[in-house]
Amino acid sequence: MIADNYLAHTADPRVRKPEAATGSPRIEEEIIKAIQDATGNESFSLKAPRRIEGPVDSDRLHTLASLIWSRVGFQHLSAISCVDWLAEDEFELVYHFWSYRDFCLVSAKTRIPRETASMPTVSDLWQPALFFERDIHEMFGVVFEGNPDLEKYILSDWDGPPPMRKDFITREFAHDHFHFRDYEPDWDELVKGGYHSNRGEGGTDV
Amino acid sequence: MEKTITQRSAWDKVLTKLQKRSLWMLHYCTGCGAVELPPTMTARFDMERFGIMPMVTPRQADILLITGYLSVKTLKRVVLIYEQMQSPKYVVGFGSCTINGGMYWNSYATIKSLDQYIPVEFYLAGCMPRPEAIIEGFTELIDRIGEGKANSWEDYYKNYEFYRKNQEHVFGTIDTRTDIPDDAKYFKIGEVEK
Amino acid sequence: MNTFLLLIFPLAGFLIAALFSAFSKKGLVVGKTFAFLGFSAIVLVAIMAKSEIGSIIYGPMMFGWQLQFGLTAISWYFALMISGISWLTVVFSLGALREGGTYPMYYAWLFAKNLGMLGVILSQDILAFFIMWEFMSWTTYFLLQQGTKKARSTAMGYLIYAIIASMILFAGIIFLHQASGSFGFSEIASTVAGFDMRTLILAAVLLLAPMLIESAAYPLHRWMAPAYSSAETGITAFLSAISTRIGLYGVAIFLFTVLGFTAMKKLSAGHYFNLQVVIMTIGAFTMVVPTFTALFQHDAKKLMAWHSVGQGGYMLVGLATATSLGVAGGLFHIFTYLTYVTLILFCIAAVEYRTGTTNLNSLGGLIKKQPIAYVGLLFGIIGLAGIPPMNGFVSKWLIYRSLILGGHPFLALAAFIGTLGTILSVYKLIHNIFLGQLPERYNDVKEVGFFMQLPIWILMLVVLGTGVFPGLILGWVAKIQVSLGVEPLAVTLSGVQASAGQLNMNVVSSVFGATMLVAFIIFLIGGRRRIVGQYNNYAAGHFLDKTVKYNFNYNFYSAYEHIFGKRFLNPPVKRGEEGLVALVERASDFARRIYTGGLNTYLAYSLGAVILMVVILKGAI
Amino acid sequence: MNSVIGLVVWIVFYPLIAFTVGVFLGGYGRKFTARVQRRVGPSWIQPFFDVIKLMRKRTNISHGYMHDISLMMLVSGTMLSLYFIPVPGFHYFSQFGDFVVIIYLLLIPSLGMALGVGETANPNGSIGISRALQMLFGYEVPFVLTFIGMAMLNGTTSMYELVQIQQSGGIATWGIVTHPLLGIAALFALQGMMNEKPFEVIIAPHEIATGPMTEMGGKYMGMMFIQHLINLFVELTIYANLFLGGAKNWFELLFKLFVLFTLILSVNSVFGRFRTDDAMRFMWKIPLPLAAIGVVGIMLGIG
Amino acid sequence: MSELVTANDGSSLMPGAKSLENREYNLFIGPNHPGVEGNFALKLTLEGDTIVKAKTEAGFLHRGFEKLMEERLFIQNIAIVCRICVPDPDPNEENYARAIEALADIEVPRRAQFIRVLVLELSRLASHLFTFGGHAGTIGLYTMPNWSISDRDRILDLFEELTGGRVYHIYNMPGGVRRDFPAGFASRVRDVLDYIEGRLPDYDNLFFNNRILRKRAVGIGVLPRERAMEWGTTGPNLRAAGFAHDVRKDDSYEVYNELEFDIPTLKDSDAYSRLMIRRKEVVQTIGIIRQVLDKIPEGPVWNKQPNPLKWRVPAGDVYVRSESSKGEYAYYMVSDGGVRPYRVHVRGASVTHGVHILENLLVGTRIEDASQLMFSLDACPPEVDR
Repeated sequence: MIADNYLAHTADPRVRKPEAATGSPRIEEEIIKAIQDATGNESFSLKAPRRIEGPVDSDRLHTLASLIWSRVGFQHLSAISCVDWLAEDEFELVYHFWSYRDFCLVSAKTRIPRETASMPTVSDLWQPALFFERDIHEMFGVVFEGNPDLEKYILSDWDGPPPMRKDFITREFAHDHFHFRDYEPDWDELVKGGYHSNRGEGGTDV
Repeated sequence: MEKTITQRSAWDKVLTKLQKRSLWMLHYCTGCGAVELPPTMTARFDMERFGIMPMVTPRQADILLITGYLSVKTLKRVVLIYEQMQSPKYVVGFGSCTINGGMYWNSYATIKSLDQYIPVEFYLAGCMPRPEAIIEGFTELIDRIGEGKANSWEDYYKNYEFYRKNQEHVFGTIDTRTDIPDDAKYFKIGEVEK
Repeated sequence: MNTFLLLIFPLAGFLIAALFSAFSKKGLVVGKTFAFLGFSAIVLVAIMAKSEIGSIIYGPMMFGWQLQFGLTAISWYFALMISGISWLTVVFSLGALREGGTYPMYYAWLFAKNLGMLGVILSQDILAFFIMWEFMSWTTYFLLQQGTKKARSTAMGYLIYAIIASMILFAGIIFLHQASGSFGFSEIASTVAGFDMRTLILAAVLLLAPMLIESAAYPLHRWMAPAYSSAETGITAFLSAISTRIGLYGVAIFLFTVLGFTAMKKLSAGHYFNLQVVIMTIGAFTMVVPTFTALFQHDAKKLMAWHSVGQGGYMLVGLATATSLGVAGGLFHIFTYLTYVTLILFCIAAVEYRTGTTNLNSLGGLIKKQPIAYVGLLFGIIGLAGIPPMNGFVSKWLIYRSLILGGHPFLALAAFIGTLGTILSVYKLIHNIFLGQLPERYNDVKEVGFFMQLPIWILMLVVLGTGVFPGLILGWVAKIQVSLGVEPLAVTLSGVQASAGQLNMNVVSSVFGATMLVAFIIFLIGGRRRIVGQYNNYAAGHFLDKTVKYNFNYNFYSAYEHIFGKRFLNPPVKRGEEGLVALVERASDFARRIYTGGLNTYLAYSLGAVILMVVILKGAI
Repeated sequence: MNSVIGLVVWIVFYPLIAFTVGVFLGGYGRKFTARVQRRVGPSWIQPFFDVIKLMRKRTNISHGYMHDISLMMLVSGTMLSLYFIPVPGFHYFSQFGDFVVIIYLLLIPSLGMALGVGETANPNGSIGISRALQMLFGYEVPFVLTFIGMAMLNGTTSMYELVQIQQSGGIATWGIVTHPLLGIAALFALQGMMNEKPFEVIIAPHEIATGPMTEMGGKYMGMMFIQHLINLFVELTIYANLFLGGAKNWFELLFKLFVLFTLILSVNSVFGRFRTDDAMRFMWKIPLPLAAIGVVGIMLGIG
Repeated sequence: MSELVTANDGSSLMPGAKSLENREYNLFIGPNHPGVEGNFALKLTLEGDTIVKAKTEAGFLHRGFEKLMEERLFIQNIAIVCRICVPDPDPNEENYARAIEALADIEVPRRAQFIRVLVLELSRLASHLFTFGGHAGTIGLYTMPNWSISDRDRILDLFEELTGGRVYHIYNMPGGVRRDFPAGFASRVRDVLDYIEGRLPDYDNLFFNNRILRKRAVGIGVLPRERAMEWGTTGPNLRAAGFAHDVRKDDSYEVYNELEFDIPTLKDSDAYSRLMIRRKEVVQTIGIIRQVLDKIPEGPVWNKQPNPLKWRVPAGDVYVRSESSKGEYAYYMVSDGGVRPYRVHVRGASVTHGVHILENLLVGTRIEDASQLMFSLDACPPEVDR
């Protein structure tokens, strides 16, 4: 099913549309209209050349995304970004979709509460979402329902809080956990006897 | 009982002179400094002139080059691999990040001072050190080995408790399957400090 | 007298043991003791019988012919091997057979099998040969059944071949009797000398084909590995070591005594095509094909069973060269093979005794738990691969030399390919059982007891001893050559003195020892070493523990699979044969329903049918 | 060999000579490859420094007694085959064992290595051994066939006699001249035997982390180095004796060895490695038919 | 042990011995292994020599760049973003600078744009030469790395002359580039380009047309076009699958739309075509650099910005993309109007190639080809880890 859709949308690679590559506003307006037709969402707007963005409700995102994917042809999920708006107590998830056909990027933004951060996955539509969602899960603690693999990956040896949250202060953590160099070494000793370890209190060099 | 530098026999000196001409470096790209190693190895700078070759497994390697920052996750592996290496072994800290954390001084993921966790023979400063600096460092190491001064590896056996404590502070207990204090007794390397 | 006892002792042993097993419910200890004493007696008798070489004992009259038994040089050689290996098997069984096992007639059939084999090699006429041959085949069948349930069906596979072989041999005997009017070897030989080409081909086929089937020569070799490997391991050792080699005894006797060189010379069409070359080619295929089948086995016993097929090829080729070097090689190879294959299978049995499996994919790392079995297996595989200083090397060297200098380069190449295949598969054997990672479940495995170790030690000694001093055995082989009418080999205690280059195993071994010493000194010069645990290992920076299976053993030689594809491992012949066995089984199933007896009952009927056939055919004689 | 003392001196010093030649060959190899790669390369006796370094390691780990013994088997097997190879001035042992013996003695190091590596319980090592043993089929089969051809032709399996026959007739009787097919086939096989690219599937650092050497460190690696260096001499000398007419004196021998080694190194330095099965396919497609044709030719010549 | 032994009935296998038969075993490639690019791990499950399951493990190079950037001034971050991708650092700097420029609406002088393109393309060239060496190394052809990496050093020398740094350049600033060409730089760039172009036939003879390379790389890790797009493949890997997508053309930035270059595509999408597409791109890149040198206008290279230490970037968010040597690179930057970026998300090119695509392609291939496959995808672990 997925493959069929891709085939339908995959233009012949050798037939390029030069006018599209230059990004004429006409195409972008068409896309906004197409999104509107397909999803009924009227909030998408042109932000910059080839950049369309708009807010989506978190519970409607998956529906919208699948409509965008299947009707308008945004086959490439460029990235999913997450922003921690601590003051508003919300996470903002930004889905960046790229259309190989229309050479245009759609950013769909959605907000979810920080405490019960949970989103349906889009990995059933875009396979790359597997990585992005796992990454956001690790770094922010957002749970993506339906993602088959949310195991720790990059931070597999980390047992602290999700580090990308704004309330995690990396500077304090580093000061608490790591030994910082004492900046008064005995340079004469170092030059003479070869550098061993600067062992702080009590340690003597060999 | 251990022979100090001055007590070395003439035979020992001769062999050390030969031995220092062969140094094998562990092929482990721990950090971004590793990108300067291929130029050092290959035609332009040609590390093999000094008998330095990259080696795959820790069993064969003499030099453990920590090429830049070490995340805690890598540090675990580095400790494992360091313990798997056969003494004498030399750790060379490469780049500012190994000395004081460099530009990652406030990162939650990287350690700030390599010599707290494994004994370091010397550091190469810079971000990142140029191939010339690496070669300079290696020739320095060769000289030190020839003079019998490059003995930092013994420090790990002698002060294992210290290193172990620091390691455990960062990542908890790991089982590297190498019993360092017992090895020190078995191979008669120094005295283990209580 | 001793020759006579050689037949009487096993017979008596068979009867007593059979009675015993019929009446005693819990008699394994008694049975073991009796078997040990009995086989010790047979060995003693066999050794003492040396002085009686050349004597003839007359047996009962049959079909108007008095059966003759007697010792010749070659039959004494075989008698010694048979009795020796039986004794070792029994000693091994003292430890290996467990109380409460289901071996109703284990020792009885072992005695019977001995009787059959000794009878074959002692028989001095073709009728006695046939009768004892039949007896041997049936006892083999019953012995094979002393294993798993699977053994019953595979034993049936053997039986099909055995019956075919018997039928052909029987036809051959009738044919030769018709032609010469006698059953004696010498009378037949003189008649054969006068045969024309076509008759000679018929005689050769009728006599040699059954022998080749029994010795599992290509392409009639497929029965052997499944049958032997499903038997109890001690029996596998015993059977693969000696039972099949009786076929080679037959080849030797018929080739040299009955058919003679004249036949070989006559049966030729050009320099590169004659009977000799045909047999040698069969031998070459037997060397190569089963060896490669062995390479892909996942069961240690099956792997060794395929090797016992493959090694037969060397003996066959050696015998068929009919040169001084080749025949000596073939005959010596029978002995060397017997020693190391028994050794290997005993070691496998020792592992099986403790771990309960011979599956190569589930074992591993047992060297730390069963070092003696490991060393035994090591000696065995070095012998099997034919690497100095073990005895296997000497026999293979003789065969190579004869092939190269006899102008058979491609046969020599085949022999070498067979050797390479052997090295590969035995390495897989030792690697998958003893080396690599030790699975956690085998942490409590211990070395086996004294009675199982004793044969391993003895055989290790023999394998090394006859390797360093091959003259011990080659001396007798040279005598056999004289009796067979082949120019004897110039043998010294330390090896072979031949015209174009000599072999001195004493020199090879002592230089090996010296260089080993040098290597040891180099080893000592280096720094101190420490033995570490198996998880202190390079894993590219990962931490190993018991949850990680870090051991490569399945599909060890996968490149061949990439080259030849999987069909290579499952050729159509095998499938056809499986079909045949299934058919016979179904038939026997049907028969069983009719006669309502067990399988043995059915067999008794078929035995009766064979006897009936003999009686009918008697009229023809 | 008219004096016992001379014999003893040879027996003692022959391995040392072979080792020294091996050191220079090894150093030359590294230097040559470096020059192809536009580098300066290490010292000429770099392998010697490596051996000294490895033997002087303070801590060595072993995985068990077989691991230790395997290294001894490795060194001793190579030294053993060395003794049976005739060189100018020394052919005492070659009368006690012919080429078949040498071929088999050359298997001792392989087997020893295989057993030791097996005990290290490292899959990289086991895969390496599996490849090494499979590769035996690749190169040993054509190599043995070429030898069988030479032996049949000259009616002897003794390497010393082969050398004598070729020496007596000058260049015209050299194996490579009289039977170029066999010589070329054996050259291919030699490339595989010496484990040089494109047949270097056993070490393959990027695939299996140097395979059999994975768990070898310190003196274990040192002994492997010693064996490797002696082996360079052994394998090149075997080829020189079989096809290049042996040598009258050591200068000639060394000249032949270095020329032969250069040939092998130049192929080595411009090719990657085959996969195991491709390497075997290549061996069966090119050298084996060449050798077979050569042998058939010899057979027809006789018959 | 006794419970395991059921050999009493003569059965050679214990009950359930089949289940004990474990055909699979684990093999680790990396992090300490030459067969991986950088500090990365492949955890393979093999059956014989065939991979039946592959897992990657990253994070060994994790430094928390995105977190660090939130703690630093906009200007400070320029020094660390280049560290995200080690062999090809410049797209990071350029993307970061461009994101700020988009947020703060800064005009970049045309000369600076041309210089940026020059730097980006030189970096791409260097990265490709590096990859050729790496790929050749995986099949054991060590002459190639010796040649190509030492040739790459000539480009690094150019960088050093232009920017002061061999590897990390810290050269792109918001508003332009840090400094103009030194005297005679353009001709030296041309010399290096001529040299590298002259070396390409040598590379072809040694490496690209090497029969052993073909034997080994053709048909390895085939990623059909549909599947490649499904998995989010980008950059050269996607073009090797026959789909002509290039951010430089499709979502053009800087002055790429003023330069003429082709997007080479290949059809087979195996390791060999992924290698060859980079070989073709080297030619294109050399052409682009020549055009830059021809067309570069005179003028300033940097629009002066206010005091960087107190510099506040207007609130807003922006998503900038570029084409690095590995594929699509993107920065999502959010500013809350403060002196530090509120959030920067880096989408490295290798996050798709190095993780799920690699894991999927590895299944069914053989251990011999694992590292070659990784190098052919040119997955760069630091991009994954950040």
